[in-house]
Amino acid sequence: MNLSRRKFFINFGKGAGYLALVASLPQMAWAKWNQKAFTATNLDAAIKAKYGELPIVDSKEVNLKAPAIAENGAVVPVKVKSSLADVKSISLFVKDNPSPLTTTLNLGKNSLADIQIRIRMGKTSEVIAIVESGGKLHRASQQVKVTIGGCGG
Amino acid sequence: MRRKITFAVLAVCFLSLAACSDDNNDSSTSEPASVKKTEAVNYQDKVNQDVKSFRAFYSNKFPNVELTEFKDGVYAIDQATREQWLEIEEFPPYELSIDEGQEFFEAPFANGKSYRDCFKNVDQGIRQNYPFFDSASQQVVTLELAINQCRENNAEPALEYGMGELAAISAYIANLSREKVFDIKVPTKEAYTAYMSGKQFFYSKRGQLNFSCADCHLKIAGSNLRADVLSPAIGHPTGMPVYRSNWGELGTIGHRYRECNKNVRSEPLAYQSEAYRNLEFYQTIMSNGLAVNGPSSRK
Amino acid sequence: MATKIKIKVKAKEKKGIVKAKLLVKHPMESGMRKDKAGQLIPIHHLKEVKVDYKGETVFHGEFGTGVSKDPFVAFAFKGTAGDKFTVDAVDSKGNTGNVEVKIK
Amino acid sequence: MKLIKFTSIIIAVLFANSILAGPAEEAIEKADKTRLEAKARGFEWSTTSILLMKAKTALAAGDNALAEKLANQAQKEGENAIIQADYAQLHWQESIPL
Repeated sequence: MNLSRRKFFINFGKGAGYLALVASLPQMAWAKWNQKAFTATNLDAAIKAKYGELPIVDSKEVNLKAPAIAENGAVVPVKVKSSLADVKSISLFVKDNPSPLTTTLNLGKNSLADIQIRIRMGKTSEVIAIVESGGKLHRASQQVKVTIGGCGG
Repeated sequence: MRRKITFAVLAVCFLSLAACSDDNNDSSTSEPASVKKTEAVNYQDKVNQDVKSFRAFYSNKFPNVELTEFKDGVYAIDQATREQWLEIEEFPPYELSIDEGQEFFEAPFANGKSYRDCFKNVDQGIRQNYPFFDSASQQVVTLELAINQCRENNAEPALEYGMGELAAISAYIANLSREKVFDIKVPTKEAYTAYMSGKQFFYSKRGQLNFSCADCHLKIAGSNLRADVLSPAIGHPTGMPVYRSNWGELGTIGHRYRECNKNVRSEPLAYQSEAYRNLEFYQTIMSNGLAVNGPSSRK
Repeated sequence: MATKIKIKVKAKEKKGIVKAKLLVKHPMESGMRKDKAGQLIPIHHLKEVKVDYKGETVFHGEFGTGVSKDPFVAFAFKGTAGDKFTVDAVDSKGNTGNVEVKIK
Repeated sequence: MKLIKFTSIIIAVLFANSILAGPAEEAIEKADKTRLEAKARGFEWSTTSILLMKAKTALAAGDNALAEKLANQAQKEGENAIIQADYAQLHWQESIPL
């Protein structure tokens, strides 16, 4: 973990040095933030870092709702619902973001697979929701267009 | 030396050209005829006429939008983005600012008094009464100006206009005034002069891009400017202050004016400058009859 | 210099399902943005939010810089009106915040 | 108003003559005066001060030709802004489509 963290900062060059200091501050006991997955720079690496070799299937039981055209790439409302049983986690990836993994939402056994979040998108991209359930990854994706603003209307 | 002479000659040429063009157009009215009238003039009537034709313009342009719906800004006329906006309004980021604003509002000044001593009816809603023409000081008083006047009267330093604490206090006050309807009056000749100055600003082209407020937000409201749908000017002031995702923060109407000016490559004026206050006065009057729905969220 | 993270929560129960909406005040600096002087603003983002109800973690969000400024997240779990749950947050600088919420 | 404008430019030119400055410096000074005149009218373009800043940088770097060119651009912008202000003052009511 420490190694990969260091590597990441080296990759990001100077100026990030003191960030390493910040990042190495003592974390809360329950923290399990997946450094490697969040800093991966392409989709496949991010999914692999997050979920290892779990098989991925496209699923109609994952309902991803995102706008076809984002009003503002800085705030894109996304909803994910699933009828799958025993959902452990829901992750959202933006394929063409510098770091594709935006969030992983881990659920408990009394939770419902019904989440909403607002994410950032640097440019037009595919948005992928991955629902972890029954030892498999269930995927849904949608293209979200991000336009370059004029004056904010 | 030769160059300097050339400059001078050029300058003279340029001036005479400008003079020529002025002469050619002198036949048009150079100032509002109404200002010259005697005391018998009912300024409110004149303003009401303006309001009526201003609205008629938008009603013709957007026949399916009820007048009162214009308070939602661009989302009143753009269904595609309205849905995303409604989702954000479910739990808008400005709610955190309202809470902050309340804390600031209730914190006592060093002299033991507080904002409440200046804004006694805050709980009943006061946002809809601003801006107004203050006959004592002979100027337009906006809510933001009044907040800072309150501070100064209590020996507190003025807050920065634009963003931050002042915007948060403004948001708290606006939130307590929701659903209250704007009905700003123009009772006197002096108030009418301020109103006309705001109107003139609204219709004056400026900046390198040579756009007036009216060019974008009246004439071609609803059209796309690059990726943005231009919002109608009616309903602009109702949702202030505004949390813009572009800013990632809450800001006052003055902040938006400055940004708009920059967008047309015009050097922004100072916060709460007379010109901006008069513009806010004019714009709010054009939105009379609409309800307070600030603070609001916009892209 | 740890600052407390501000969290605002709305939670309503309907037919045994609690729908919770959460708003966190956070700049979510990506580490790629520059300030006016052209200097990179250091990365600073919300990292995790944990929600505990009756001794069980019903929600545990991990967030990267791809989440919008002032993060918003909504989730749902089985619960009862009048009960309370806790929300704990931590960011990349080690700042924390917590709040106890009563279900309406 | 025109008289003031005229006088100020003449003064600017005379003043510039008197201090034995190079053409680039004069051009910068003149353009800055025009810019301030536009600013006083509330019509300054946001691009003008950037041009002037670049002109000053070029001057400091010894590129007088570039400095002068940029200053002249700034001057033109200032003049246009003043024309814009004059025009708005006289004709703003004509652009009311109501």
